[in-house]
Amino acid sequence: MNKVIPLSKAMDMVHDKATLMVNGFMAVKSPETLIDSLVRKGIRDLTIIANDAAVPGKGIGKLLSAGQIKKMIASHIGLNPEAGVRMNTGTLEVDLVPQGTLVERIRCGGAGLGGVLTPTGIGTSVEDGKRKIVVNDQDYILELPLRAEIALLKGSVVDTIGNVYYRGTTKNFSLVMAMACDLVIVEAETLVEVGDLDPDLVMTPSLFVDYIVREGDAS
Amino acid sequence: MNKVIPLSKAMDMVHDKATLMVNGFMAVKSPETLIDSLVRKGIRDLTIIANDAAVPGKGIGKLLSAGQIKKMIASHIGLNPEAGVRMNTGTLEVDLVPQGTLVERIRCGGAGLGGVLTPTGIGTSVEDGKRKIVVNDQDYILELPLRAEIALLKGSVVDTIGNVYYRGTTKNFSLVMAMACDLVIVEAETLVEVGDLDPDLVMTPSLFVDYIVREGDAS
Amino acid sequence: MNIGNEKDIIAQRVARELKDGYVVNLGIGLPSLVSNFIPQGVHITLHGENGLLGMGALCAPGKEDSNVINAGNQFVHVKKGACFFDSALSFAMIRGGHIDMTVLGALQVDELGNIASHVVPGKMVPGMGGAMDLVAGARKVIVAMLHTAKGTPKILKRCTLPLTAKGKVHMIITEKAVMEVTSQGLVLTEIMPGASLDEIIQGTEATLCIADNLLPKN
Amino acid sequence: MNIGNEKDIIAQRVARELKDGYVVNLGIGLPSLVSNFIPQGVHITLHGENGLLGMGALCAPGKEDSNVINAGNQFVHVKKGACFFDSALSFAMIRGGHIDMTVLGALQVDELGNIASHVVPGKMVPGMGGAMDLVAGARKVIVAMLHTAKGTPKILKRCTLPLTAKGKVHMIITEKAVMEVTSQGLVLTEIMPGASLDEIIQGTEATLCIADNLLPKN
Repeated sequence: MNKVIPLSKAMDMVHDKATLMVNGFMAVKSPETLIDSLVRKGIRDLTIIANDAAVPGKGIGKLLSAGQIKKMIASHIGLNPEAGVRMNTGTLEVDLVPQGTLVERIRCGGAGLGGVLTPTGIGTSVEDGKRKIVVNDQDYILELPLRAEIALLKGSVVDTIGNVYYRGTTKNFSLVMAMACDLVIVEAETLVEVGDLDPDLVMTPSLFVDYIVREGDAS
Repeated sequence: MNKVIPLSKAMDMVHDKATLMVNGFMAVKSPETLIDSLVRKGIRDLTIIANDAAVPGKGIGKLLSAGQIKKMIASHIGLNPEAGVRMNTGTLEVDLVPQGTLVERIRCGGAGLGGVLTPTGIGTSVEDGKRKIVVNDQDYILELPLRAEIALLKGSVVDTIGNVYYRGTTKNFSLVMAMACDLVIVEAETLVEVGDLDPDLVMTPSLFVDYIVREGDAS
Repeated sequence: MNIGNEKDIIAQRVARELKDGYVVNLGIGLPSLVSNFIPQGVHITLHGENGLLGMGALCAPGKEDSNVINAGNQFVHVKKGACFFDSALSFAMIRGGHIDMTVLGALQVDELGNIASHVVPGKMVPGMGGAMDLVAGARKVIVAMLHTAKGTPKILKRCTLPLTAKGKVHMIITEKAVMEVTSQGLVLTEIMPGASLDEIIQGTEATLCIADNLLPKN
Repeated sequence: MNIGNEKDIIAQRVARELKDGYVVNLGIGLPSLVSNFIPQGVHITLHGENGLLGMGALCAPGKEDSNVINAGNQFVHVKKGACFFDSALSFAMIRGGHIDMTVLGALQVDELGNIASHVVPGKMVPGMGGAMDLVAGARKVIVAMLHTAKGTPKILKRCTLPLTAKGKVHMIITEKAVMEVTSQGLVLTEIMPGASLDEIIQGTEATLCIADNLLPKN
């Protein structure tokens, strides 16, 4: 089952007001081909779940500059000054989540778990509006699952049925995001044939991936 | 920091009544050298946390045959008839936990999480004595973290500072167990120098591992 | 008809529920036979909860890789495109609804889709292994089993043995019948070759609704 | 003394808290300077919360691997024995107590070990990133910062800005002083070279207990 499709066909699946998860840490190896296409098509009112707001001109920073993002759920937006400006002027809604909590919430969403108890944020405003649960005399916050409609992920090496390998520090949120979205589109930096990826090296197993687009596809 | 020690020194750390986590699924690649030594030394009244009771003559099956296990926390003991007999005659206490819940509980124990909400076991006796929590109108069981004093793990390729790679289906509980014990001893099937393991292939990062013993060490 | 035959017949009928592209987890025993009857043109991927996607055939003696077993402790080959992972990820797949279908045996099933498959108190307490997660999380749960235990019904109004999951079974396939679990109860959708409606009703404690489009048409 | 010098002096003092074998996560800015002053004979391993253990030096231009950055978005080398992992495992390390020490800056710290480091409402809202998890989970939390913000005390009786963590700071190191957070409050354990007890007390809103073994001995 070859999951490789042209960029244009992948883009037909992304619509205004969609909720997207996008991998990358400060945009290191984000799916730039997919993002560039979103910018060209002018898809609007997106909710983006990502570790951070990237930097201007890179990754989701491009969507932010183009005013296509309505809401961000992220752990950090400080390295993209545009995000702060838009937030302060009320054109961007931002939901800030501790990084370790964000990754666990997404993991819960993908793993069929109803939530997770974390000590992170106890005694801070992160608690607000959340249930607190005591286990062994320690306070924890009940953090709830997070899912999205579509994941746009960059993969370092991808085989045609969707097994993905991520090099170096490009793993970050990729593994959990691939589990937590109804539709998963992976942009392949390098595309290989089935069987060319060592079964022990696969980080996102093929069953999580719906479609693959080649990096640089201009269709 | 070379973490390789002689078997005898590793065994000095394991005492009667210790709680141990042991990797392996039906004893595929369990730490047999460490287990054989436990049998020879006659360490008693152990509590063993493992996926299963292995099979007679393999892995923790050896400890079971020798009557060294007081209690097992596992998902399955059916492929080791001795476990059932000992349980029924009251010489072995068994706490059965669904496999997916067992791995999440151990992960919580290692990851500093206070617990996790799972739908597994709702409406069954697995619920008994546990808190139930409703999220989005669905019932979940609050499952609590599980830790142990000592992990005995078999690794396929181990470097001398404790980075571990597990081949094929020998990963099973290894990754979570390495996080959830005060002391982690890895038995290396193949021991390599620092730098010989590709940083992208490491499955248990070195910071989780305290000591390494060579497979077949007879010291 | 001997039991071997019956099991093959059940497995063959279960296999017709497979759809192209499915990821499937087959239980030990009868369910594992399903892989012998995959229909032409249907490509499925087998999941092993011990950490394997893309499971292949059992290994002939001497051909084993000592690092690769299935969840039933048998040495298996892996197919091209397979991958290995740890139990945390494996059960994330299962619980998270990423497995399209699971097939497993049962001691009892009932009108509410409850299943008892893992324990007979005081007699057989092997543990639930991965079964509770599979039944709770797979998108479609098929129970494949002999219709009765030596004449004693296994398809009941209410299970009497400790439950493995509550209301999670979608379909029951035996050597006599195919049944679907609906909000109205059990619906008989097919009478298997050689069986009769009478013997099905007699061998079933549960109340059966008869599907309008019952196969074969009487 | 210019600020560059002061930051180096703080980093150098922090570095003396490092013990052989420690796994350490250094925050962005001043804390990252600590790696320039690791004492002879002390081997530590640097953790990057973006998924890297065994971080090395920053890459010179042209020497970058586009796949390897630190948590501050700088290209870095990795040391022999390093490894990469995803954010779930990285924060399991942090939250699970597997990081021996973290060093970070702060806007405010107080007598209870509370820290405010991630937000000035209405002015600066960059987000907490990994800081909340690091402060909650690391075995030893050291705040490394200038003693005051242009003369305004940052070491307070109670933080006034939104907290990043409650009661999690173990030690505060500034260009003027070293303080430990105890159940009795802040204990001044060292006066830094060139500073005086008077100016420390004046630049600190929090009540300071003076350690019996205060260094240097007056």
